[in-house]
Amino acid sequence: MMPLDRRDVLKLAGAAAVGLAAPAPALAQARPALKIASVETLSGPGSTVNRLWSLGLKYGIEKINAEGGWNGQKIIYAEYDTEGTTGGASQKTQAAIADGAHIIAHGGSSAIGGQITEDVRKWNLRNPAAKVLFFGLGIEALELTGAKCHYHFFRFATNADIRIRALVAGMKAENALGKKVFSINQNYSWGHDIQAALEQSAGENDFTLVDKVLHDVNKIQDFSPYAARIAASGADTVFTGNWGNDLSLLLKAVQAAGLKVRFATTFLDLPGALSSAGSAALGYFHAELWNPQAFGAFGQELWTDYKARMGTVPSTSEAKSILALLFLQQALKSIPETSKIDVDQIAQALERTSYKAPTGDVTMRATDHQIAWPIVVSKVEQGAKFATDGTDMGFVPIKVIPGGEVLNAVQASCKMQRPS
Amino acid sequence: MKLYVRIALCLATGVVLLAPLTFSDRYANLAIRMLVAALFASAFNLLWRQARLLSFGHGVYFGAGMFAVVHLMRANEAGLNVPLILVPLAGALSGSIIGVLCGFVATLRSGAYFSMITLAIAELIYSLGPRWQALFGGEAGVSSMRLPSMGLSFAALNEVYLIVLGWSAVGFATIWFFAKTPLGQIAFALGDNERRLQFLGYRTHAVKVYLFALSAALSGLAGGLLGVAAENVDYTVFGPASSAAPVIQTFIGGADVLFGPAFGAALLTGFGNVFSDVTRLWLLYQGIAFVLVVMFLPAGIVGSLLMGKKRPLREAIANTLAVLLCSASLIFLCESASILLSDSYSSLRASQDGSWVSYRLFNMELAPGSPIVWGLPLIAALTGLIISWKLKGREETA
Amino acid sequence: MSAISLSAVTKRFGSSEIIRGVDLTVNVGERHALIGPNGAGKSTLFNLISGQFRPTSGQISLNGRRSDRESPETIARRGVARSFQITSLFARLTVFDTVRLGVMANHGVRFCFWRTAASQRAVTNDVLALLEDVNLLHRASVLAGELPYSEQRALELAVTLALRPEIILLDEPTAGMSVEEAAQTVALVRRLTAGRTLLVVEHDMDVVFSLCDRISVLVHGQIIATGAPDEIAKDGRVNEAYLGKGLH
Amino acid sequence: MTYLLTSLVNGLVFGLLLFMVSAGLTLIFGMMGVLNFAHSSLYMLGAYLGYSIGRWTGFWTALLLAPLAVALLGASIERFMLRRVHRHGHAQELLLTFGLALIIHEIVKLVYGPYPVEYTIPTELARTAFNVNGLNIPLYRLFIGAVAVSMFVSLFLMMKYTRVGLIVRAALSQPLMVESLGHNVGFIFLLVFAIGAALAGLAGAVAGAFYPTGPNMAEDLGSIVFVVVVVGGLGSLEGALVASLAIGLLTTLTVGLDWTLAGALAPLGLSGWAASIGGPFSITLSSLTGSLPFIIMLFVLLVRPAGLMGERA
Repeated sequence: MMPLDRRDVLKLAGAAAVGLAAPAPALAQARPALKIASVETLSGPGSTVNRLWSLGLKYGIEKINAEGGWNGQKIIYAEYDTEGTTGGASQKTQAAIADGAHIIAHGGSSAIGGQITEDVRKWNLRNPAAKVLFFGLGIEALELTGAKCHYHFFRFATNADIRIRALVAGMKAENALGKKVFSINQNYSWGHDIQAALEQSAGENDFTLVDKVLHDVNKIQDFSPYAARIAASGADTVFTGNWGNDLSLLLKAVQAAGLKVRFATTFLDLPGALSSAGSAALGYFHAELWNPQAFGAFGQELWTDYKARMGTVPSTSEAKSILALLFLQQALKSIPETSKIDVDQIAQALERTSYKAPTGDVTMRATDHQIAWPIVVSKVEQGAKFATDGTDMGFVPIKVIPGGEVLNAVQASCKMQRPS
Repeated sequence: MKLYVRIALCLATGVVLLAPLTFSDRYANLAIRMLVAALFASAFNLLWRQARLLSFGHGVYFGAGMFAVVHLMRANEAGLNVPLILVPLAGALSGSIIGVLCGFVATLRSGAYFSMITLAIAELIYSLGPRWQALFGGEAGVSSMRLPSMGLSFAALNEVYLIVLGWSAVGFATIWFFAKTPLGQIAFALGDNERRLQFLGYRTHAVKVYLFALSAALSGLAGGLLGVAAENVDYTVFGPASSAAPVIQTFIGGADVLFGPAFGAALLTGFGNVFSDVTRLWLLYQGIAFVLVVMFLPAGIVGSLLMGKKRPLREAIANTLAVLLCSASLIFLCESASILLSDSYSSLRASQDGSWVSYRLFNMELAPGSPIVWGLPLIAALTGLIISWKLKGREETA
Repeated sequence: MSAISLSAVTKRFGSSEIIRGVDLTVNVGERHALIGPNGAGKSTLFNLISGQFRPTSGQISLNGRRSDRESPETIARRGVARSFQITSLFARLTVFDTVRLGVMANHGVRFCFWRTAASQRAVTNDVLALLEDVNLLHRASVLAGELPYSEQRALELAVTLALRPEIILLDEPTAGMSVEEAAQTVALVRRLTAGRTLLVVEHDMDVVFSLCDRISVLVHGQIIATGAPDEIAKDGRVNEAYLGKGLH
Repeated sequence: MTYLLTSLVNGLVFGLLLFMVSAGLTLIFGMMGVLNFAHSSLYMLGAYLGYSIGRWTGFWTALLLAPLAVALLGASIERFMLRRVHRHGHAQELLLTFGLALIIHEIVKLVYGPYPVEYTIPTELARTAFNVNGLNIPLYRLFIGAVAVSMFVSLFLMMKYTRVGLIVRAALSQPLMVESLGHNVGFIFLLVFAIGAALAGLAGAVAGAFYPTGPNMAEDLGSIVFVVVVVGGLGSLEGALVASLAIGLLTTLTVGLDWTLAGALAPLGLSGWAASIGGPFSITLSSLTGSLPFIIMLFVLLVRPAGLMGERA
């Protein structure tokens, strides 16, 4: 048998599946409603942090619907629980597609996001008549816009490169970067990404990386040995991509040891982080695409309106879900009303949308579908305008950097096949 | 059992097992997962049912099978032409290899030690998983795609279900047959009295390693089947959740009945799929169900159904009623608590000057201050308890 | 060549020395009894011979081969079978399956997983014969754990004999039996162990004297006398240390 | 040098904390043969109760009440649940505690939410004890160590001089003998389980204020505590102490060591080859800190199956 080219094979496979999988043709007179599915870990460990992505989507879609929705219909929203496993995610992705979702969104974990993006890619190859889009709301692993990039995946979040570029630029402007930098990260793809980005940045900027360490994820009870190691290195700034316990324990250990170092962080804004770190987080730096204080009236309004509707103040996760929806709303405006929703059309619209968002100019890079939002570099201070996480502390913006300035280079590993 | 009952049962089973061939991807997927979980739990239970070895680390062998299969599928994409139907065998193979290695160490000890060693091996692999990028693909895992094979496209999952069903049947048949072989008999005796067996001249460590390897191979086969269906795997498959699942499913189903674990696994997988969307407390209910079964139905659900004493219909109905009443009120209380203790409710209260505002549950508007809201479930639970207490008293006097 | 030979065997647990320099020889084909008061170390000595414990010092040979560093499995495969004092069978196995375990071991059917146990004709025939010998044929499909005590002892004996051992070690085969049951068991043992070497630990002196050719007396971890039953009955030290007055 | 010194102090304190949790576990196992999977959940409950009670009564009273509450819970688990399944064997008891661990985890999340709560150390202890070359050693760290040491001493005295201790010690070495002596074994079991639970609760109430008190703290500590009791020898208090300290020190000290297997092969001239293979060869020791206890455990089991100080295999 002649070896078939992989793509031919997939076309065959797809053609065979069309008959089975194509949904019943929509009635010509009724315009279909767009359906967005939030596939998130809603039970088990980590569910409450992850639920925030869904809450943000729910709120954002209600807002859009209040403004008329799209295609003359309200956007339909549905939630699916991954049960915290990639297997569950895969299953619920199937379910969401079967229920007629056009867009699947996930924010919580790069591992689960990696599963969904693969599932979506394969589904679209096999079912060209019923394609879906996948929005990455908070999944920052570089691989997703690198080796795993594909036409139907869009990343609305930052990534390790962007975060480090922004932190370095912001802290430089504040004259807080120092000359000796220590890198401590969790030993998995995210930590590796951060460390690599920092190594690259050290080459481009005026600081040296005096020591770097990778440690187990969520296993270390006591970070004081790392504090001792930081002290031994003589560093004046510590960069870390840590989150959760690994972050608050690290900060507390450094504070308890009485070390005089500055921290540059990426996940100090996750719920629970500031409250559990307490005063140990004061004066530290953070870079993210959202900070309500940085965006004046828009930030204020989102904060109060969200609290009024949902009962809690929005964390960064909810805000990022909402910002992604704002961008989608903008892109949808350029699509004429239609009797059949074509997600390729939406994808094209997303690529060409240039959105003057309340937070600044936003574009979606067509080559790898990495979004370019303005990034806010903030400093944790007491008495910030928006007290966060039930503490008296909050994030005071020190610099807003336009998205284009900190956008990473397209990864060579991304070979996106565009529909012809 | 009468012959026609048997025939009817076989036919019904056949219809149930073949029905997913007509399903859409979503339900075919669920059917595949139920079948895979059933095979995995049964494989796990080989160790317990025969040799009384309780493994808390079987996720390792399941995961080994899944990784092996996905890597083989990648090799297929690169030009290797292994027919898809044979691909799951790679899972069994890799499961058995890892199983022999780990099993050799773990079966040096029995009882609680054995459990802890299996747990430690699983923790070790789980912590090493994300480090070995080339093999485990880091956080995002390894991904592949099924290619058409033997005239079928295998694009839709109901076609994949055919493969899963076939190999699961082979797996179950192996488990059934193994119990009848001399080695199966020896392993069974080992669970009762290892010492005595040694004095009959049997090398019990070798028996345990064989048994462990078989259990690991079938776990690997189950993992491999899931690998074919999911086309993607990452190191979290080695996590504590995958090792805990067969334990819980097996004992809820009934560990000493041949198909008890399979029943428990299918049941919980199905329920989990449905209920995790309905309630966030699914894991709590599963935990409570597990503890209750361990305490009150040590033979598991299937075991109790098969071996339990025949009760008069009236008592059976009363018993069911008692269980239903108690669980309904438990669910009501838990769901209410989850709402009333949530952040969103407390901020809602704060916005209403701290008053206990009403909440919505099961399409009802409920006032937290109302005595009916708490009194009714309480009465229901009490009634249930009294009924079961009376039943128990009657049983003891009988 | 003697069947069982112990020279200067000691066994210590922590600081307490249970067996203190035992020399013992059991000849091939002999029926030998080991008696002694409670706590004398009889069971320990038994466990040393059958390989459950390793001696602290000294040598043990079985059929002329040194065995004190071997595992129980190896010793069992050399044709030495033992029974247990506390009945310890396989609670989830039927009487038939229990005996079959012993017969399979004897036939060398061990790690066979490609055919069912039931399909081995020769094994099945041996099992049935053995069950007939110990009068348990009618109980073949009963779970071992559900048998009354005396039948469990008979089953224990059947399993031990299933190995067709050259040397048989019996640990209190009639413990807890009525006088008639004990007499039946003695007859059974006598019949089934004909031509083999037997070492038996026993309390019941009637059993010992009616069954055995020679007796060794173990007191405080030492053998104080060995001899024919009537010699032992007459031995003053034995009477003083153990048998007491009024025997015979 | 500074690194070594501070790491020694930190390692000792972490080891002592491990001991506080594992002491109860090993005692319960030695006495009752029950491997309590829910033991670290009791540690977590101690922390949460310390936090909740402390909000009403202040830190010190909570430090007393929280362990009592956990002891009460432990006693009820023994009396109403474990005793019920006792006749079905140890495996069934193990499964029961396994299920309880799942339930406690879910209930804690239901009541307290999924994030760590703000359980902080009292101001009178929030000071620095001393300073080693510019690195502070917090007073509270020493406090944890002091509680653990006094706990070990009182446990030791109790075992040595009280009647209950005598019976427990006898039961540890000769389980059948004590039963036949006709002591009220049921009550002793209840007591041991309650004491074990109280120890875990105390450890949680003390450590929770320093380490984060969150729903994952049971899982985080649970498997390490298993390692401790296995390495120390199930049932041996002294073994648990030695193993706790060893694992505490080892995990603390290895953090600074970037050794790799490839590096270790350098004297053989194979490091290049090993590094090119990557995978296990290029993993640094410091990144293995979390896995190290399990490697040690496997090693100990292979070399000395009964554990460092265990007698009963």
